[in-house]
Amino acid sequence: MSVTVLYFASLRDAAGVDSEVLDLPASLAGLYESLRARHGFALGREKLRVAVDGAFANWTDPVADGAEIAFIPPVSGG
Amino acid sequence: MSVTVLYFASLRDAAGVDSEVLDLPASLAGLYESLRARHGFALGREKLRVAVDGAFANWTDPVADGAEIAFIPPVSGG
Amino acid sequence: MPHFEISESPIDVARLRELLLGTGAGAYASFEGWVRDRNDGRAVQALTYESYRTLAEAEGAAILAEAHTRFDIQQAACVHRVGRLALGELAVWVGVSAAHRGPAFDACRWIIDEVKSRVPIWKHEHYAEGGQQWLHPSPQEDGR
Amino acid sequence: MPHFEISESPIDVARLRELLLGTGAGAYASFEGWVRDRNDGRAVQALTYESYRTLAEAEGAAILAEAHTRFDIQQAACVHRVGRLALGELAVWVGVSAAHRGPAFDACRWIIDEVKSRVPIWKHEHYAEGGQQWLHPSPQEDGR
Repeated sequence: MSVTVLYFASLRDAAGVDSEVLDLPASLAGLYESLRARHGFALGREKLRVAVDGAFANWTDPVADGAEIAFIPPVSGG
Repeated sequence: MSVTVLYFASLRDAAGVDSEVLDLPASLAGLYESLRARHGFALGREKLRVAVDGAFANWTDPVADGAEIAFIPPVSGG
Repeated sequence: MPHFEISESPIDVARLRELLLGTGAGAYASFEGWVRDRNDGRAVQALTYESYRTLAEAEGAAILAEAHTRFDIQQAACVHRVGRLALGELAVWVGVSAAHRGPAFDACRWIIDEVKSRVPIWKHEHYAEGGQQWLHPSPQEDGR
Repeated sequence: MPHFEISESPIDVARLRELLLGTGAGAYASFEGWVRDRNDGRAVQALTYESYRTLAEAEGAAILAEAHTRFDIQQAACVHRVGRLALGELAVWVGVSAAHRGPAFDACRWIIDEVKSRVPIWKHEHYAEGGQQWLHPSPQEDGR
């Protein structure tokens, strides 16, 4: 029972990897908080959005086995 | 003592000529009214602007010998 | 340098766009007006634009100069076609470059609005069903 | 048909513009965002855009579809460049065609605003004076 986490931009620089496979977490919010502590992400969760399987999701959505999770820091395209 | 009058768009169609040389008129407004009567222009003077020597002018401006006068019907560029 | 032009030949958008390029500009907004196949519910078959060229070029240049005082922009240009145009042909082009997109959009829109209301250019339409006319719209019926 | 694209190669504006041409359209508005040589007072030497491509393309397509419901337009398209860009290169292009200029301008501006605020693309800047950073702006500091 695992999930894949994708990192972009400053989160990827801080994590040092593009992605990692982790044990299925209890919640998306809890997952981000634990990864923030581990990798030292500067951005608080309130500044991010979360996406699951290529679509924006809510922080309170349940997490399924095999999900692909991405934390979306504030965007700066254009 | 004469002026040249230029006609554009529907005024030219009604006048049947691009321009004509006329005796120096007493006023720009009077000139338009007499030409409107002669050529049957559909547009009342209040819908037009007037230009003298390539620049917009006022209907009350004096008219000098040799002036090039154009009556500007409502525009429709773009 | 403001650049306004009345053109008897097709408008070369690629060349005009190049005129506005510069590494300092972050934003570029452009507008193009094309000849439509319908106007006011009538099928248009052919269209001619005529201008009072001396005055049109002076008024167009004045509009561009005024745009530079009203908006924080870098470059602005406008070319209006005259003569007989086919359906789908480009009648007018406006381009504006600026550091930021807000002024680029605002100036581009202001310029085309002013050109349509102030520059001595007239449109003559031939209709598919027969008939033709010079368009002399009142200010409120300009279809913006 | 809404057309949103994340592109790793230079944006071909001429080709994209052709996509939006049609005799029924009277108005075309476009926006281009270029790489500036300065940002926030610092000289920029190089710039990289990164995207979460799957989500960016879905979100971009959703923005274009929403533009069609909000504005009376005919076609809308947007392409955003990713990868390393040189100064003066085109980073993003938006084009909209419509019967009238009001909706063309409104939709074009709305699309670029939405793309900048919603589409998962990030800009990384290298500065001439040294240093580099990913830009993660707060919503109110987007320099529009």
